[in-house]
This record gives sequence, C-alpha cells and structure tokens, in this order.
Amino acid sequence: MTTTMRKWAAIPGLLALAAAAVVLSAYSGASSDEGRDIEQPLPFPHPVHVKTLAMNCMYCHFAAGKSPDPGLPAVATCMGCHITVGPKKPDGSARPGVATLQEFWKKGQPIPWVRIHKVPDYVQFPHMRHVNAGVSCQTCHGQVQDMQRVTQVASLNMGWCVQCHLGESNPPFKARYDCSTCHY
Amino acid sequence: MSPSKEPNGVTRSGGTRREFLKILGATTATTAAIGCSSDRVERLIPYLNHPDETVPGVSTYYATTCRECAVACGLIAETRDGRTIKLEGNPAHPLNRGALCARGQAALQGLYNPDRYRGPMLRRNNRLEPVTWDQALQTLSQKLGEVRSAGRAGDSVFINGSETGSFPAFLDQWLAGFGMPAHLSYDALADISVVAANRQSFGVSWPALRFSEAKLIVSVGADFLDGWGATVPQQLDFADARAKIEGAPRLVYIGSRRSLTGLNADEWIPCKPGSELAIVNALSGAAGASLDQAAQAAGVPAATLERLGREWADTRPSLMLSGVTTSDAMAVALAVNALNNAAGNVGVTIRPAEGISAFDTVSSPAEIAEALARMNDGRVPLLMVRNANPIFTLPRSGKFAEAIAKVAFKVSFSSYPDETSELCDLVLPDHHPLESWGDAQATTSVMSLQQPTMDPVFSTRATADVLITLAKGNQTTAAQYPAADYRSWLIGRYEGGASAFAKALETAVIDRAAPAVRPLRTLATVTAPTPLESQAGDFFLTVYPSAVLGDRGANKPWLQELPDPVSKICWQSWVEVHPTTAARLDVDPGELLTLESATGLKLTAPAYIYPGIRQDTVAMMFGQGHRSSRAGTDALTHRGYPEGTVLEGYGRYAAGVGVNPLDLLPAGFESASGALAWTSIKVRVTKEGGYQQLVTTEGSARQHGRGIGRALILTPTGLRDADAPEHEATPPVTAGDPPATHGAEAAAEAGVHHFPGDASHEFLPGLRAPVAQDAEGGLADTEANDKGMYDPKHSSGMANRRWAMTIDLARCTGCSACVTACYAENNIPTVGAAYQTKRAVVEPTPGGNIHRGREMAWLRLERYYEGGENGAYEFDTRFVPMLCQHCGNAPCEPVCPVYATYHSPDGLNVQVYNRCVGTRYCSNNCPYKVRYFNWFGYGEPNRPQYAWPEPLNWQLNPDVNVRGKGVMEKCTFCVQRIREAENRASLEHRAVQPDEFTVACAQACPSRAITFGDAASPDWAVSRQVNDRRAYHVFEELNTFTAVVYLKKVNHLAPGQTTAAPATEGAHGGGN
Amino acid sequence: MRGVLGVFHELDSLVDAVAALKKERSGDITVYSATPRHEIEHVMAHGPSVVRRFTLIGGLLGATFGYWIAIWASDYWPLVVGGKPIAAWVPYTIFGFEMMVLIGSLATVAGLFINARVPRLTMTVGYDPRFSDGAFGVWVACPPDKERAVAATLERNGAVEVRSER
Amino acid sequence: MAAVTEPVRAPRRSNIPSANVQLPAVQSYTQVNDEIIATLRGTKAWFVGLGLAITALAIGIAAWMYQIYFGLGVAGYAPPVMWGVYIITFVFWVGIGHAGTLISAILYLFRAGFRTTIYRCAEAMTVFAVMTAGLFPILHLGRPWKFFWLIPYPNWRLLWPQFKSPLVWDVFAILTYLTVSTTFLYIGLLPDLAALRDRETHPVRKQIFSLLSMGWRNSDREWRHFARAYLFLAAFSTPLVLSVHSVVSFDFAMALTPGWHATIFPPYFVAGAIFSGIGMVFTIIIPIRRWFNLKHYVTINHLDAAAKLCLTTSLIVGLAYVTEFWVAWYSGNKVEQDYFINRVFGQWWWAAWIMLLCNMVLPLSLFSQRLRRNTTWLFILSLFINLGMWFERFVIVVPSLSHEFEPWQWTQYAPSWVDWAILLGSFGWFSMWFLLFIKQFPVIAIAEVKEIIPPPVRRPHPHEDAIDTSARHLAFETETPGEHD
Repeated sequence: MTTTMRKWAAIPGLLALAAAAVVLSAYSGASSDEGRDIEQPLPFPHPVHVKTLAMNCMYCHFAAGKSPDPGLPAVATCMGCHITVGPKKPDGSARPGVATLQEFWKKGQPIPWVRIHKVPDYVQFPHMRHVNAGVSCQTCHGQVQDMQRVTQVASLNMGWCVQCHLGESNPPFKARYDCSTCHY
Repeated sequence: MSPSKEPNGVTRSGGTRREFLKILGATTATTAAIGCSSDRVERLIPYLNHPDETVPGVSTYYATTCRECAVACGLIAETRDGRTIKLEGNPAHPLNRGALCARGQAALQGLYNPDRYRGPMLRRNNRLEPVTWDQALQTLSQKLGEVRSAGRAGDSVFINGSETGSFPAFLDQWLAGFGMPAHLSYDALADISVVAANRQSFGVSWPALRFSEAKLIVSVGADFLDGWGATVPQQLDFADARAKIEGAPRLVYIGSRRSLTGLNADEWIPCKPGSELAIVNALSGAAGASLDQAAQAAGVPAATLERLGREWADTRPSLMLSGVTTSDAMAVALAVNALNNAAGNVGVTIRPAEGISAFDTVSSPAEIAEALARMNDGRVPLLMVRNANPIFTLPRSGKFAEAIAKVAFKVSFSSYPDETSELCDLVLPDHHPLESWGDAQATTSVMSLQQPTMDPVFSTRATADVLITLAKGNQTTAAQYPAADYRSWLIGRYEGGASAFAKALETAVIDRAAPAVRPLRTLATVTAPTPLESQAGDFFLTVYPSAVLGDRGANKPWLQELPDPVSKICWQSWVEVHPTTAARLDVDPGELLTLESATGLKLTAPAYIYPGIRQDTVAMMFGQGHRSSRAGTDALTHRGYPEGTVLEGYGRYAAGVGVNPLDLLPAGFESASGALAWTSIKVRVTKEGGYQQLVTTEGSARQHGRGIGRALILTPTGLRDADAPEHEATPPVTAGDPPATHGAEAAAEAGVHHFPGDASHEFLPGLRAPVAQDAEGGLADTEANDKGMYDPKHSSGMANRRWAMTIDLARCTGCSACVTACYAENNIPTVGAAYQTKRAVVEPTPGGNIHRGREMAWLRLERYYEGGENGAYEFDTRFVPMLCQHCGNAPCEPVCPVYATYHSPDGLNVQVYNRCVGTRYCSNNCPYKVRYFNWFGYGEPNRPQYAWPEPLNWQLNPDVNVRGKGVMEKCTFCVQRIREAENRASLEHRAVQPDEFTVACAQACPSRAITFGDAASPDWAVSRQVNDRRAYHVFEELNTFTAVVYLKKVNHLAPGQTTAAPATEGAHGGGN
Repeated sequence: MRGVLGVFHELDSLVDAVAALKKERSGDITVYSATPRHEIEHVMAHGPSVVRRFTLIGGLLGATFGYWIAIWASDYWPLVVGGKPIAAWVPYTIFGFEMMVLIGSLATVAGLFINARVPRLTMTVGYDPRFSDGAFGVWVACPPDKERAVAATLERNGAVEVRSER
Repeated sequence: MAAVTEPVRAPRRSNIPSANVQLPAVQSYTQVNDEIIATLRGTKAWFVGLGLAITALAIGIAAWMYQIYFGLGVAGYAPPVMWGVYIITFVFWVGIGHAGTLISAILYLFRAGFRTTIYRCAEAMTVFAVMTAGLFPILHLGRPWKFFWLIPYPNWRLLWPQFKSPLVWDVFAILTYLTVSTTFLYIGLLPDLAALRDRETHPVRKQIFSLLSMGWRNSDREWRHFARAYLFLAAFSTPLVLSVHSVVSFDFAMALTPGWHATIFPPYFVAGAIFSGIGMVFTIIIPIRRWFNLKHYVTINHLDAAAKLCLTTSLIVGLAYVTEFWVAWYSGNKVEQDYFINRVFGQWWWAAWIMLLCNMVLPLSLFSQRLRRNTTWLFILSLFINLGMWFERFVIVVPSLSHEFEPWQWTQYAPSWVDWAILLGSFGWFSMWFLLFIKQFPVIAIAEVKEIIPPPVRRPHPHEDAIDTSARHLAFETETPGEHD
C-alpha cells in the first residue's frame, strides 16, 4: 500500500508563465530606451553653453521652430566661437573636447554624433508643430541644460506620446490623437 | 538610414550650394520602417558648413527643364537635404502648365539609375575599365590631335541627341575649332515626315495646335495624346476642348490600329496601312480621287468616308493631323496640311506663329544612317555619340553595329551603358540633365532654362564642360573659351548677366526668339521601301514607338512597370492581333507568334488580342528589346561597381525584356523627308507553339454592365446615358440640372429603367460632409455624445473637412502620367524586375510578380471596352483611374482586427502600416480592389526583392514610409501633402487655403482630369465638381459613400447619327 | 486519518455494506467504484452538487467581462471604422457569449476541483488500485476503538478484503 | 477474449436496428481495463506512422520558415485573391473539430447511445484539429510575429484590437473553443488516467499518470461533482460548437464579397463542419477499431448510426448549396449571378463539381444500409468527404475573390509548392498529436464503457438487471433534482 506525498510541479510552471509575461511585455513596447546614455565622439557640455553662456536651444538647433527636423549645428557653427575659444582656458585648465572639435574642423570632417533620441522611422514627428504649440524642449528631452552628457529621459514610446495628445499631461495640451496624425 | 555604402565616386567636395549630403540630418524616414526600433548605434551627422538657403527637413524647389524628349517642358524639382526627390511640371511654363508626363517624371530614375556609369571608362584589352577623368581626357585629347594631324578631322562624326537651346551651336563651334563637321542631331521618335511637311507648308517645324478651337478633329494616324509631337501641351489643350461638353470637338481617328488617341476617338475608321493618302485625297476632293477607290484601297465602307467628307466640309473650324509612318508619309502630311489650309484652319486651329521649337534642330534618321554607312566604308576616324543610341533605334538589318565597330576610335558621352556606348572605346559619362546647366527652346518665343538640382550622383562630367576643358587644352581653340565652364558660358550670353540670370532661374522661363531652323538634308542615297500593298505577306506590320518608354525609358523601372496605356502590358513585348484573326490562327493570349518578313527576318513575341486593330494587320511596340550589342564577346568589368550592376545592354531593368520590332524592318527611309518608315512591310505570321504569359494588369476588359466607367452621349436634345438600351433610355440630362432631380424617383415616374448605381436621390451632392455624422450612421443624436475628434466642435476642427476628389472622364485620356506620379510621390515599389522574382525555385523572369497580379500601383488606369463584341471595329473605350475611394462607410475598415485602417475625422481612409499585421481581410472586402500587399520585402534593403537598389533609394520621399514585408498599403490621398499643408498653415497662423495644394496625381495629370480638395467647403474647386450633372459614384449601390466622384465621359455622335455604335447594356460575351 | 478499508467484488454487496455502516454510524464513509453507479448514489443519498453555482456565477461574470472589455476598449480610443458606432453592442454579443462560455466552463471545472478536492496534493490513506479496475471499495474513517466493529460489518456484507490503515 | 459477434453480411433487406448499440462481447470491468489499456503499447507500425507524421510536419515547418524569410509572396496568392490555401485549410480544420464536440457534448445531451465508444477519439480529434486550425490564421499573416496584436492585453501603446472585426471574433471563438474542448477532453480523461496510474508499473510513467490524474480516486464524492460538472460542460459546449463555426462563417458572411455575403452562412457552415468532422471520424475510427482490436467496442451498429448522422448533415449541406444558387437567381443581383455562373460553369467549374460530387452526391449512398455497414465503403467515402469539404472551402474562398465587383481585377489563382507543403505539414502536425495521443491515452473511455456493461453482482435480480443491460443512459445523467433533492 502506498501512502506517499506528491508535491506538485507548480513552481516551474509559474516561473515559465512569469518569464513569458516578461518577454511579451518587453516585446510589446513596455520597455524603452529610457535612460539611454552613450558616450559621444566629443564631450559637449550643454550646461556650459545653455546656462553659463545663456545660449538659446534654437541657436544651434535652428530649425526646430520651422521644420520637422530640429537641425544640428554645422561644425562651422561651433567653430564660430571655438576658432577663438581654444582648448585651454585662460587659467590653464582644459576645455575637454575643443581640441577634438578643432581636429574635425581641420580635417574637414563632420562630427559623428550618436543619436540619443530616436522615434521609429514610421513616426512622423514635426518639431515645429510642438515647439510652436508651446511644448518646451524639456518636456521630451528632459533637463538638457543640466546634462553634462545627454541621456534619454522620456520613454518616447507610443503611450507616452498619446497621454499628452489626449490632454492628460501637465500642463495639458490637446491635439489630434488618431493614427494618421503621426503614422503615414 | 545609416550612411554606410557610398556609391563609388560620389563627389566629396564640400561647400557648394547643392552639396549632396551623403550623410543626412535627422530626417531619415526612408528606410523600411516596420518593426521595433533597434538598439544599434545610429549616427547623426551634421553639415560641416551649413548651406545658406536650406532648412533640414524642408524641401527646396528648383525650376528647370525636362530633357526626356525633345519638347522641353518645364520642371519643378523638389529637393530635400541635398537630394532631388520629385519632379513636377512647372506651372509657369507655357508648354506643360504644371503637368508632366510619366517619362518626364521618370527622369529621376535616370538620375539615380543604379546601372549608370560611375565614372569614365576606357577600353583596355577589349574591356571597358574605369579610369580617372585625367586619364580619360588625356586619351581623348591625344586622339583628337592624332585625327587632326592625320588631316581626317573632317570625316569625324558627332551624333548628338536632338536638343534645342544653346548647346547645338556651342557644339558646332567646338567641332569647327577642331576642324570637324557640324554634328548630327538625332531624335529617333520625332515625326520627321510631318516636320518636313510643316516646314514646307508653314515654315515652322511644329505649329501650335489649338484643339480647343476645333469642332472636328481628324487624326490620320497621329497619336497626339501619347507620344506624337508635343504630347503634354496637346493633351492639355485637347482635354480643355473635350471638357466643354456641348461644343466640344468630335474626334475621328483614321488608322490601321487604335492608338491611345484612337481609343479616345468618337469614331475609328480602320483603314489599311498605306491607304491614308488615298483617303486624304478623297476627302479633299482632289482631282482624280474617287471616294469609292479610296474606300476600296482602305478597306472601309465608302459611306463612312462620304459621311466624314460631308462632316469635314460642314464643320468649321476643324483640324486634321497626319502621323502616318509609311513610305509616303510626307505626301500624306502635305496633303493634310493642304486640306487644313483649304478649310481655313491655319491660323485658327493650326498656328504656325506660335510654333513649338522641339524639332527645329533635328536631323533625319536617314542622315544618321548615311553617316553610319560611311563608317562601314572605314572612312570615319572618330565617332562621338552623346545622348543617342542609334544602334537600338535603327533597324538591325542596316548593320549599323558592324559599321560603328569599324571606326578607329569611338567616344560615348552616355550616362548609361547602352548598345552604342558598349561599342565605344572611351566613355565620358555626361551629367544627367538634373545635374547640369543648359537651356532649351520651348516655343518660337520662349526659352526654358536648365539648372542642376543637386550635386552629381556619380563621378560624371557635363559634356559641355568636357568640351571646354578639351578646347582649353588645345592651343588653337583655347582662346575661344574664356569661360571657366559651360555655366559661365551660358551666363555670358545672357543679357543682364549673372544676377538677372539667377533671377530668371526662379521660373526658368525667359522670352527669347528661336534661332533659325536647321534645315533637313534630303539625301539621294536613301532607300525607300516598296509600297505596302504590293508586298508579299499575310499581314501588314505596324510598328509604333511606345509612348511610355520612348526610345530610352527601358532602364527605368517606373516606366517598365507602367502598363502600356492601350494594351496594359508591362515588362514585355507583344504582337497585337485582332480577335477574329486570333480565332483564325487559333491563338490564345500569350501564345508565341513568329513574324517573318519577306527578306527572312524573324521575330517571336507573345500574342495580345486587341479589338482595336485591323484583321489584316499586326502591330508591335518599339521600346523594348534592349540587349548587349557585344553579346558573347566579353563582359564589361564590374570592378568598382556594386553587386547587381548590369553594364551590358541597357542595364538591369531592360535586360531580357521583350524584343525590338526594328529587327524585322528593312533600313528603309521615307524618300522625301528621310524619316524611318516604321510601317513598311508585310509579314507572315505563324504560331510558334510556345507560350509566354502576358505581363498584364488587365483582368476583364469589359465592365459587364457594372457601371464603373460611364459615358453619356451628346445628342441634339442633350446628354443621354450611353449604356442604357435605346428603348429605355433615361431622359436627357440638360445643362445645369443637379443630378438629384434626375434620380430614381424621377426615373420611376417616367417609367424608365434605373441604371444600377446611377445618380439617384441617394446621391448627396457635396458628399456626406462631416464624418462625425457617418460615425453614428447619421442617426446619432449630435447633442448626446462626445465624439472626440469626430465632433465638428473639437478643437482640432478636423471633422469640418472632407477630403475628396473628382475625376472627369471626359478629360481623362488614359495616358497614365498620374500612375507614375503616384509611384514617385509615395515610394511605391516596382515589382516586375527579373531580379525581384529570384527565389529558391523560381527562375528570374521580368514581370514574374505581375503574372500573379502583385503590381503595387495605388492608382491604376482601367481601360474598359464597351461594344465591339464578336470582333466588331466599333467600340467605345472607358478609361477609369481607379484608386482608393476613401469611402465614408468603408468596407475595409470594420474588418481590420487591429485598427490598421480606420476613418480619420477629415474623411480619409487611413492605412497605418506599422499597425498592420497583414490579414489582408481589408482587401477582400474592398469592392474597388485598390489595396496592395507587400508580398516580399520590396522596401527592405537587405532583401533580394528590394525595389530601390542604391542609389535609386535616394529618390525616396522622406515624408512617406517605405513599407516593409507583409503589410497592406494603398492610396492615402497623399496624406503627407495634407499634413505638410497643415503644418505650413499652422506655422503661418492661418487655415489651409482653398486649392492651396493638391495631390501628386492631380498635380501631374496632363488632362487636368483630377481635382482634389475639401468637399465640405464650397471654396474648393472640388466641391463645385462634385455637384456636376455628370457626377456619379462607382458602385454607389453598395452604400460606400465614396470620396472619389467620377464625372461621366461624353461621346459625340457624327451628324445625323442617332445612336452610338456600341450598344452595350447586358453585353458581356467578349470579356475574358 | 485512520480507518478501515473494505474491498468488494460485487456492487450489491457494497451497497448492503454501506447501508449497514450508515445505520451503525461508524464514521465518514467513502465509496470507490470504477464507474459511477446509481446504486451507490442512492445508498449514499447526498444532496445536489453545488458545482451549478460556480457555473452560474462564472457564466455571468464571463458575459459581463466580454461585453465590458469590448465596449471599454472601443470607447477608450474612439476611432470610426466603416461608419459604424464606436461601441456596437450587437456584434459585441459574440464576446459576451464567448466569454460566458469560457469563464463559465473554467468556473465549472474550478467548482469540480474545489468540491471534489481535486487535485489532491497527497495520496491519502484508504485507497486501493483495484478500485479503478473491477473492484469496489469502502473507506470508513473511524477511531481505533470502532475499527473492529466496522471490519466485522464489512466482512459480513461480503468484503473480500478488509484492512485498517493509518 | 469473447468472440466478436459482428454481423458481417446482413441478411438481404432485413432492417437491423442500428440504435442497438450494446456491447455484448464486453463482459467485465477488468476486461475493459485489460483490452483498452492493452492498446497503449507502441508498435513498429505506430513508430513508422509517427515518423511519417513528423517528417510531414518538418516539411511544413521548413516551408513556413522559408515563407517567413521571403514573405508571403512565396505562396500562390494572386491579388485580389488575398486568401488562399491557408484560410481554406483553417476553415477545413475548424470544421473537422466540430464533430468531436458534437459527439461528445450534443449527443451526450441527446442521450445518443452510440456516442460512448467513439467520443474519446472524436474529442481528441477536435482538440488536435483546433490546434491545427489555430496555426493557420497566424501563419497566413503578413507579419506573423505580430499575431498577438489581435489579443486584447494591456500594453504601452495603449492600443486595443478592433472588436468589430470578425477576425477578433475568431480569436475569441477559437481560443474559447480550444480551451473548452481541451478542458472537456481532460475532465473526461481524469478517471481513465487514474485507471492507467493504478495499472502502471513503470515508475516514470506512473509518476506522469499520477500527476495527470490529479489524485483522482473514484470516490463517490468525486463522481457526484464530476457528473454535474460534465453535464454543464456539455451544456456549454453545445452552443459553443454552434457559435464557433458561425463565427468562422462570419469571416465571410460579414464581407460584401459576392458569394460570401449571405445570411445562410452560419447554419450552412455548422452543418458542413459537422459533416466534415464525421467524415474525419470515420477516417480515424475505422482503422483504429481494426488495428486496436476494438471491433466489439466500436461495433458496426455504432458506425451505422454515425453514418446516418453523416447522411443527415450531407443533406443539409446539399440544401445549402442549392439555396445559394436559388438566392443568387432570386436576388436579381447581377454581380451575384455572374459569380455563381462563373463558379459552376466558369473558370472554377472543376473545384465546384468536386465539391458537389463529394459532398452531395456520394453521401447519398448512405441511404443504403448495406453501404452504411460496409466499413470499406465508409472509409473510402470518408476520404471523399474530406476532399470534398476542403474543396467546399476552396470554392467559397477563391472563386469569390477572383471574380468580384471589379472586372478589371478578375484573376486566376494557383497554390504554390509552399501552400501544399504547409498543408501537408498541417496533416503532419495533426497526425503527430493524434498518434501520440492514441498510444498514451485510452481511445475509448474506460469509465464510461464500464458504466454501460452489467456490474458484477452477487445476487442478480430482475429489477436491477433490466436497468443495467439496457444501459442507454449513463448513470450520472439521470440525476435530476426530483430524485435527490
């Protein structure tokens, strides 16, 4: 006669389910590149330019108010100042990156910046519509003026966009939220 | 898109205004964009120096001139971030007034052709190998010196593709500097007989034709809507004429084969080839010309000719055109000119004073042939060819390839490998016209300027600049060329200098009288073919040039993929036979027929059964059949070229496609003008036994009474439904009546037949405007629910618009320019290239994907026949541009499980590619069958089926997604243009203005048949059109409430005729 | 848990034994048979199964959920398709129905499992593999002092084997 | 083993009551256990069969991977024929599945005695057929890796499926059907699994059966709730089976395509599904009863009764075909008429006539009792029915799409090798599961057979004997509130 205890193999099963849920949720866009933080070919300190020197965002990203594309400063734009503002400060300390910048300029090469903020190619994001509607740069890009190196703050996934279009953001904006607003 | 593979030889110089941005800014939506964003590191590459005028992501527009055919229409080239992405007609240009044909639009695919020469090539060890420009120029300079010092420069030949403007004179000046004779100006497609006759009759080579002034147009074989003469201006004018409805001209077409013009004609008189002169003489009542004899010669009833004669005599003003290509073509043309003169049409419908200059400089093919014959004698030391391909465009029986091979040194300035450049010893690839400076004489009083729209794609050089460089290197000629380059030379000749020149470039149109016409040489040596009637053979052979491909379109996938407007066949050659003939020969469509000429030349091509051709005639199209002229000898090296490049023949898209009917023809020329006699032989036709599936987009050529393309007949009492049987015809529609009063109720009262789907009381003029009402089936309490964006009161205001389109079938000629415009605007992949069919078990076949109906044309041109069952010659043709109808109640929408298609508040039926999972249910449920599926990864660069091999992909519209494998796509009403207009308006703090913008097809349409706009606002042109008395919806009975409204075609009866020849209701016997 | 197990080869013997045991009030009786028999049900005389309540509640919940998810999701992002109402209750009946069947069925199974104490995490005492073959069995859970009397009753009514287990 | 008393050749013109579905050759509970469990030993032929099934499956998988890599274009689709072999096969397999539930649930509620010995087979067939069918909607997607977008689940896009789409109805119907029929099968298996557990000597197999049987002990408490639960599951399955194929038919009926847009579709599809399912039951059960020596369980009377059901559904299907033509004619809708003329006399005549012959004409032979009792004929006929029902779906899907409103887009269609390979793979997939099933689990419900044979008794008396031997009703079905409350 058998009188045995038989444990159920429930735990591996539950673990498998949990793993599947994680995979599915990751696949469904729950994860994002939030916190993306990659080294750039040369260190560009936004705080120095924006806060110390009080440069406007649109000085360099000149097209953000008139084009879907915000625009990147040409190397010549950088060199407008850095032809005189050299790699050494008057006190002798270094301005990191300026030497590299001047190197690029001398070689006649553009700077291969690494893209941080990226929506998929099937998303049409007209910067000017947002800028002119009063959405600040920081709403999407975070407090760039405080970032020694730019990192991705917002998730940039679709739900994040939609919350704002539905008027659920703070301050509230309200816009179209049908698909062809962004996807075509 | 990563900037990975730069094509070999891209210019790297920076700083110029149109510097090509190898590496773009942030607007990079041109890759296949389906799927999750990847984690790979993507680079953002800024400019080194920012170009002054451009804003990244915003298009810049350059006005320039189209050089795809002789006509020189005006272009507006849209350029984004350094790349030209779209060509449109220049509205300021007097010829094309903003419209542009398919060939003109496809110039972009010449610019970005992946098989272009990437740099100069020099023959070494019997192979063309890449060399540097210095080497190439040095070689040519040396050869020029040798020829000159040998005293044989006078025997050299320069063949230049016919063009007007400053270059011909510039070239002749240069040639003279080197002691060489003036160049030959070659245009294979120009109707030289007519040009010669016009010069003789009117003193201009091509008078302006005013169709809109005429009440009767008789075309004797002139396909003036599709390739003959200056197509786009003629088409614009003809469409305006036909749009008048009452008082519009009747069009009669006389010819052995119904061309596109023939299909648009109200009456077709199918005469035997070669009998046209007799007919014209009979109509003119010339001495000794009897109607009966002419009728017998032509094989048509004498009564028909008699009636036409009476009509011609009674109708003023009228217009008769000749476009025959037989060996007595010039005689016909002269007789027609005389007839017009006698009828008082000159100065009214034919205006020599406003001539078109396109053919002012052209030489006759006979002159080219004669030069080639001299080469055969070994008398030519140096041959230079630019923008011409005589080997392909002249009959093979003339043995011109062999002749050219005997020239000691042959130089080609061709941008693309072709049959002629393949034979050359040195290739100095020219810039594409979109990369170079120039000008062209548009009309006798207007000149059109040409400017580069972007930096050169490859390491090519403008021939003019090459010539200047060569001249500067020569002591005797250097002094003549103070200008640094051709641009400076052009500006130097421009009154007002550089600043005025720059100002003129804004429209690129300036007033300048045309220089003297260059005379045609008459040549005694030319062989004229024997008259057709006396030849042996079963069938007349009519060879006609393809209006879509021309003589140089075969390497452009857009043009290859564009179905021929008449036969609807693409990527193929075919033999047109009449249904009765086909039955007699026991031939089914696609069965191979062999044509054999009396001299034993043979050609095999699949049969296409066409009711619009005489029973005793077969016809073939010229334009396909490019093949390497060095086949079997050596392959050109591909060193430095990416994989897949085809430098043999005419590139990858033309390779293995079709046959060249010129292989059958003798090298016979019309003796008076030197024109090539295209219709000059009879052939024996035998069934070969093989089969080659037709690459056609046609399903059934008959509409089976379904009322897709509808027509009215203009009777003396008003307009009458063309498709209703006589005894139950609907009451005539008179001008000004809105359709509602003639709907089902009125018809029921009158006890008459209600045509299914006919305009009825359910037809809502102006369409159902706010979609929000549709949203709840029109029944919802508008107060009750917050319908969000669909609420007209929503802050976005979208629901107050209803984007809609009208297509006027009375204007539409079926030319298909809209189709190519759609391809260009919307990044539609072409799928017919042989390489795109290559898979594990499938042989590469041109058009293989289209065999299975997988063409992707969002907008297709349907061509239905009405009448003419049982092989009768009398039938009516309905051209119906069919695109997504953006139904108010779209059947495709509710079946999509994932909202990939839905109705936007402004009335668009939206397709969201990135949401589509590919169930294809929407297509099943679409009655119009206008949804297209990506069966393969046409948009994915790493797939074998990729439709845009580098650099074709540079053309892709960055505002439009490239669709990946497995998703549905369809017409979007150019939503990107709508958004762009909205964005622009929002930047300027205003609303979108009426008719501020239009969609790509409407923009291009040379018939102005398409109108797009907001039907909910009375200020837009479209909202007037939708209330036209001729308006109808296709399949209205399905209650789809389409946003596309068609206006019925109008047929014109001959005087005294009471019924249209075709009686069609319920007739569906002849379809396949 | 301890008690006495009796093995029977005949159905009527089993029924007799159970009837006798019930009369004696010996303890909780469990009857084993390879197939359900009315005779056993009659002699055991249990009330109706409560599984029906699980079914009812599950079905109602399911139908509600089916309608709710469809209506809520349609209303959450109101896009018009084919000019149809945003939330169209007629076709959504399909979801109501399917979810009623699905949740109702699963609730029924849950009811079965809960009421029948299945799945059983342990193989308890008082079972014999022969019960799934041809034999019948009776398990009487009783204190040790009653075991002898129970065994006697079983044997008297034709048990081929009687044993006590713990 | 008792002699099999199968009347191989019935006397001419005598009417044999096929409703008599007793099992005279089955005498004792132990015999049932012995004979049925004896089938669960893998044989050489079985391994060969399994090998063939897996090979077919491998071919299908390879073809699918090829298709995923290149795109759906490798299949024979010729727009506007946007649906082809995959949807045809989907509907085909869903239809097959219906007979199982019909037999196990509907016939259960109707107290049809011939159900007892064939229902397990049919039910397993249902589950595997639905598993097979469920693959096709995924496999025919342009982007199959996105199939889960059809399922409503919370996600970061804040997007939900479009609940008005018949394809979402399909997702719900098919998943519900798969879940419920699997549950139903499993619940019915529980007592048998316990029997297997108790007989098994191999320790690993015993362990597995222990787990699967969930500690089932055949106690009176278990049986009591089991009976009620089984009844309710049957009661749920009955409308479910009718709804599922109705929903599948909505895929077509909700479209406005001529030939699809018909109110007759739901009943027509349900009848067709049951018809095809019974065909497949014959295809499966006739070899099994022969190879597994179960002819005295699945007697010729059982087959005879099932054949009558087959005939009935065939007549309904035939009526539906005729009605379709009649409606097309009576509607006066020219597009619809054109389509039906084209279907039968036009480009698709061969497919339509295969359908009409196999589904309407050949089953009429079942009016003959001799043919109903001829297993060879039944088997051959069942193959024709399978073929005919596949072609029925072909005739519905392809000719409609190839001959729609727009004459310009009329077209031809021919499947490619990939289509055929995946179709073959689906048979491999189905066969693999089925073959695995029949050697691991009893193909005849042990507990239920025991129920209808006389129980062992010490003192038989006429009253009880009468109940037991009639045995038309399963004991737990007769529980009614009146008897016990």
